[in-house]
Amino acid sequence: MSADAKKSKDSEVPDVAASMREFAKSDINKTLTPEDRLQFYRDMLRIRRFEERSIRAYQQGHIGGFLHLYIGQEAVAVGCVSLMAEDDHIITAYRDHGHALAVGMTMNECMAELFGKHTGCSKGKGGSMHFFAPDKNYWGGHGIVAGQTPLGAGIAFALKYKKIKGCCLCFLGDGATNQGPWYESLNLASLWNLPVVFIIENNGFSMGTAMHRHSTGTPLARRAEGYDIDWGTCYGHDVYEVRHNVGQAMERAREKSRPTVLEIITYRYRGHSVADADDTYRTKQDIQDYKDEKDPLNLFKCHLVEEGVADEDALKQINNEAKEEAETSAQFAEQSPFPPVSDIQADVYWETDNPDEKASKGTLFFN
Amino acid sequence: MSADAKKSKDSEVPDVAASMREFAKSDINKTLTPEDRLQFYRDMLRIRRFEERSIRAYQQGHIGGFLHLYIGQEAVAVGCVSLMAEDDHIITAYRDHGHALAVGMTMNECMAELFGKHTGCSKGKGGSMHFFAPDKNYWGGHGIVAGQTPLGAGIAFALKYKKIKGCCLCFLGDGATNQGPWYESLNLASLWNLPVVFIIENNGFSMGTAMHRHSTGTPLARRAEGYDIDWGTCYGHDVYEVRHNVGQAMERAREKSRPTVLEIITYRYRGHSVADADDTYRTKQDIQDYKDEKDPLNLFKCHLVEEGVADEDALKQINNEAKEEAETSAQFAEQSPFPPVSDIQADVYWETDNPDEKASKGTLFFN
Amino acid sequence: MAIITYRDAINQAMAEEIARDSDVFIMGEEVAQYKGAYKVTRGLLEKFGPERIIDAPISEAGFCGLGVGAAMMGLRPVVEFMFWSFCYVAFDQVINNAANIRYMSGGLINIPIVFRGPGNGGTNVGATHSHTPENFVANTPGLKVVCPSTPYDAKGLLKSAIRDNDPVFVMENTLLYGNQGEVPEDDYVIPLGVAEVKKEGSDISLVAHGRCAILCLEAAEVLATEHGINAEVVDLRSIRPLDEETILQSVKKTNRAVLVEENKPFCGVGSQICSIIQEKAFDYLDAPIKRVSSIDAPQIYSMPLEQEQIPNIERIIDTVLEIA
Amino acid sequence: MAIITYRDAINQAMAEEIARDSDVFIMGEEVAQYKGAYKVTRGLLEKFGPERIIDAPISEAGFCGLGVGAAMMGLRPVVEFMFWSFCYVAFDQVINNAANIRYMSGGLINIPIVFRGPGNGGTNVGATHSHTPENFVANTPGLKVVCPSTPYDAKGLLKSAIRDNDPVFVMENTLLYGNQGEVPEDDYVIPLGVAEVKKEGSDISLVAHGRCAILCLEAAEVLATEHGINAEVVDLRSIRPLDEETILQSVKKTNRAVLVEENKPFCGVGSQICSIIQEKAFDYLDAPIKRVSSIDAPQIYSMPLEQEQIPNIERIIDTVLEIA
Ligand SMILES: Cc1ncc(C[n+]2csc(CCOP(=O)(O)OP(=O)(O)O)c2C)c(N)n1
Ligand SMILES: Cc1ncc(C[n+]2csc(CCOP(=O)(O)OP(=O)(O)O)c2C)c(N)n1
Ligand SMILES: [Mg+2]
Ligand SMILES: [Mg+2]
Repeated sequence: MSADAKKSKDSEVPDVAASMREFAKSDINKTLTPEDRLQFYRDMLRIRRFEERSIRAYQQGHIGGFLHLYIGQEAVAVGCVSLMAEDDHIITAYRDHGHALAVGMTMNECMAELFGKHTGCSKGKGGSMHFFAPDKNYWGGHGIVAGQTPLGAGIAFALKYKKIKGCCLCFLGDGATNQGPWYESLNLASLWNLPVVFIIENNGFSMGTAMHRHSTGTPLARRAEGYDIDWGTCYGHDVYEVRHNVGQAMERAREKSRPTVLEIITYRYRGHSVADADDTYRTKQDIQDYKDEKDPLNLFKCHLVEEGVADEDALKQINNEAKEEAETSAQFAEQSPFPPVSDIQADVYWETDNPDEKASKGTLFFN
Repeated sequence: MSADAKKSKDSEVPDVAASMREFAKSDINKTLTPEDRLQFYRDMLRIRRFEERSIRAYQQGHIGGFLHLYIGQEAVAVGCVSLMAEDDHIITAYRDHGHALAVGMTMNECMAELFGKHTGCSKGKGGSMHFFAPDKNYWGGHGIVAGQTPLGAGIAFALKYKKIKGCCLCFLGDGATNQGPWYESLNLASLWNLPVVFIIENNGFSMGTAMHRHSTGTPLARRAEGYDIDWGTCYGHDVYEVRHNVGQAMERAREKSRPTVLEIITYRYRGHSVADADDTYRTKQDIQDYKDEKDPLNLFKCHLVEEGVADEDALKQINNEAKEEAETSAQFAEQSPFPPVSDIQADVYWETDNPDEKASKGTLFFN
Repeated sequence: MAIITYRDAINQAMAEEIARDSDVFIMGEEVAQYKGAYKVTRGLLEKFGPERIIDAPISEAGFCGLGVGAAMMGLRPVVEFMFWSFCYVAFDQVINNAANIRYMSGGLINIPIVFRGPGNGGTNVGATHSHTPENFVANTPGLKVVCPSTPYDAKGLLKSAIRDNDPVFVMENTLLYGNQGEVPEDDYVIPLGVAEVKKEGSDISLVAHGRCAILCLEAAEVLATEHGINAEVVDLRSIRPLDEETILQSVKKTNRAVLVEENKPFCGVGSQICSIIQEKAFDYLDAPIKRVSSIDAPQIYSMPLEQEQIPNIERIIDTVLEIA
Repeated sequence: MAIITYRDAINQAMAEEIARDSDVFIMGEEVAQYKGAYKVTRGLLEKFGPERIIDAPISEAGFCGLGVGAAMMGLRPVVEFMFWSFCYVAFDQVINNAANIRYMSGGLINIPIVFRGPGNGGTNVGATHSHTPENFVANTPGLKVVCPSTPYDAKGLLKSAIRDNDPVFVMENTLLYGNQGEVPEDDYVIPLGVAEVKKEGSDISLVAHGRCAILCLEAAEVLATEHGINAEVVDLRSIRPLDEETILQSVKKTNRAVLVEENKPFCGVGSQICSIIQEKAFDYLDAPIKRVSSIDAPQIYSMPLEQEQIPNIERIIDTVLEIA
């Protein structure tokens, strides 16, 4: 490798630990307490251990359908959600377990949902792709690629309509940036000055298609420019860096009621869904390289030790707790009952679920 | 008005006649023969006289539904179509009479189509919004806003697939730029290197909505940048200027198989459809101002006289011919028969129209 | 009672509901400054201002989805399609997101949204502009759909739709906008799912919705005077929920039914009504149930032919005569 | 004859047609390098190269419309939906453009395109991923739709679809991909619009398409052995064109019919078949026509419940017993 090429490679991949130390000092991060930082670590670990446990459950046949894992991307959801205040809202696509746990959904209700149990967050009706917790301002979990992006604009619209000074974080993948409804949402968000932050979690692939094979123009976030929307890119392995960048966008949304498109470079370790092989589009070594260099959990762990926030033992303890919590959730899910068959037609209409206030007459179901 | 403001206004609206003289000298225009130039004038006039006649027919109740008039925009279609060679193709939206006449469809078949007659270009089945002439590489005439843009990419795809060195001109309006399918088409066109030229005919309004009320980010063509697509803007009152800019884009398409987005600033004189009042979004004076300054026919007529290509009398003669042709077409249309009722179910399937080669069995129609 | 147009009845329903509930707002193309492509929203911008009456760009997927998102947050959007034909560019948002989110959240989220606009042919706007998707919508559990035929019904049903906590699709008809009828000035609602026998009869049941109900009334006149046939006309008004009871009662009385709709025939609403009648009133049927729908082809442009393609009085009468 | 899977039968059909006609190409998400989300296009990229087997971004409206445009120019695209559930983001292109352009051009333009992919539930993918839109498509004049149930039918129908000069929608089923059956190695086609009596019987007609035809065969076994009922199973194979003749012949023989489909009931394909049977074989019916469809709610995720929601053998049998 020539010196020049080497140099440019180095400048692309800066020393991650040093960069993390820098971002730790930025305005939004420097006031964090040790407990705050430990909480980030705990939140990221909980996502990873939960999903690892879910893989086992899938292999055991307790979970069906798709299981899109977030492993590798944890710092993104945790960093973003850590910035949410009471009036901020969040919505994402089908790779939604990380965001769900980050907003405070319990492992029990999430695992039970994956098992299709009545105790699940959606009573077993939504499944892996469709988690919801409106009480935590978490609006899903959406299975149609980019279908959530107009919804995200709508949540921001509602905040503005109600004169509430909050914002909406709306996540989408790199592959999702090729869907028209997102562009329509961008124009609406800019035209109507909506407080929405579109976060592209660019993990490099749309299923088995590498970014350069599905999209033209990099960075993807640059497409926002044509709508006069502020945009930026950052890395997603460092929870501090995520907070630094997303924090500014959220500020812009809340204070100026202007949208932002932020592209966060990240990586997923598993197949697109758990059962998918990834041998057609990358090598095991590719994945290992990322893990070695940029694993968000590992990097943050080293950082915490280095900073003296906690010692290895304390961190191991957090790890053990997360594992245990995941294991317990699997037991909870397994022991929970399936919904009764009569439940198939519940929750379709508000009206049939609230018979006392029902205003319509006639047949709503046709079996 | 301050001197400064005056100056900037002047620089925005340069001396149109001088500009026209300049563009007349550009590579693509300087070799034009006098007869070529007269033909442009004739083609523009034919569009205007045809549509003026159609308004009368509409008022007389011979034409129903919508009638979206192209009057004011004639230099765009005529300039573009004048550049088309044998392997070039064209597709547009519902404001499609201008393009139709420019490619060489007869006034008779067009007027008869507006009248819903059997002698119409689509046998009375398509109507004003849905003109087609595949033998002239004219692929419509499409009613759903921006719905033609993926089709345009597909025509370009077919050329490339068949290794034909042509291109596709795909027109859309300023309002249409807010439809998602167009963005999907842009990414596909860039990713697959398709020889397509997207021409935004920006007439300032999407129905009754002025551009700044429907779109963010100017110029609209700049949205192409996010896809690494070459783009540009130009004025549409000068057939030379149109040719100059579109010619370059067509060259790029044919030679490099790369797309372009070109925004052409133009103006429509009539309501969105013929029956629409435009008093909610502009004044009569606005329209008159444009006519006075930039009417494409008037400007070109003065230019031809100035250049000595023809004298007033010769041009009046062309005008009279166009008027007569339009009048004749109205008579033709009026005297033509409506399609027979049995025709309602013809042309639905290739198969039922070609019974000898029919391969399927069973019922295809359910009345 | 005042006599007003169908157009004004819809306008009144919206004005009253916007005034009543600060969460109700109108969004769509040309609804504010331009007063609506068919002037249905005339005067609303002046009365309620641009925060409640909102002009949208041509981005149906975008603003329909935006409406669903706003509804999740508790607002009550009334989204206008300039034509129902334009719902297909937004189809995922309107039939997938609006229909499924409540269910997939286990009932935690409600979607109190109304989508409304005209869906009909008969005005020579061709195949791309003449869709009548009430069957597609009603196929989709989670959604409700109504098709008013008179000014009175239009106002009463739209007000119910706006107050409903589920997504309701209101399908109007440009050919009805100018029709006049009695409409109370005071507040009233018509519950969804209640059909109306618009004319009593004993010999045959004509079951229809939207403008076809009006056609059936006219056909019934002719049947009575020229053929001595006393037809009953059941105006469904609401497709989902559906008033099966009224349909079945009528057929049990007349023992014959013709189902009339403007949609294309294959899997039209008439097919479902037919399926219900023959299942639940099998023994009462003295003749096969017949259907009248648009002639099965994309919508033709040519004016006199489109009049033949969509249901008309002659075709209704001819069909009745086949079985009565 | 070789015994191969439904998946491989589809693969063979495409490979043969691509080889036969240079205008045929495959386009869709993950169809090339990844070999298809369900590996249906396995090996085609290697055999035919990236100009014929084309990976598309997640832009269904874009690439479906692009396919229609290419078809106007005479190419014969075979466009894959990873799931039919994703057709709604492209719905305007697939049901409006593909269906209407021939008509609106007065027959000057043909659209020889195939849209194919799986459309079914039963795999716990929830409400957004379990749509079965054959009724929406078949409602639309200008379109054709087939739903093969066996490997033999899948290959023969897909080959016909690709050679057809009109837009054909081929709806497959992920639960059938692994099913095995005899499939000739040589070139054969099954004409669209020919139903198959997959089992002869005398007591009742079970009419179904796609995987439900297989369920009906299994139910017929049980009916024969446990209830002494000799059911005939009519596999429609093609929805539009529709083999009315075979349906009517069967019902005229058995005098009873149960119509089985996976769609939600309101305006499902069964409603249209019911309408046809009762109109054209009224006097032959000894009992009301019954229908079995998915339980009317958005698709549930929970595994055992989804099995209850979609049609199953028990529900088919119970329904037969109600009228036989
Ligand atoms: C409209 C639509 N088309 C296709 C799919 C199938 N699909 C699900 S996820 C996916 C890839 C999305 O990639 P990306 O947006 O990068 O998100 P990631 O999976 O990487 O998180 C595809 C093709 C879908 N769910 N919706
Ligand atoms: C999807 C869709 N939405 C709405 C319409 C109704 N409509 C027809 S033309 C038009 C305005 C289009 O404006 P623009 O693209 O600027 O073209 P122009 O009419 O100025 O030529 C609208 C809203 C439509 N035909 N299709
Ligand atoms: Mg990705
Ligand atoms: Mg315009």
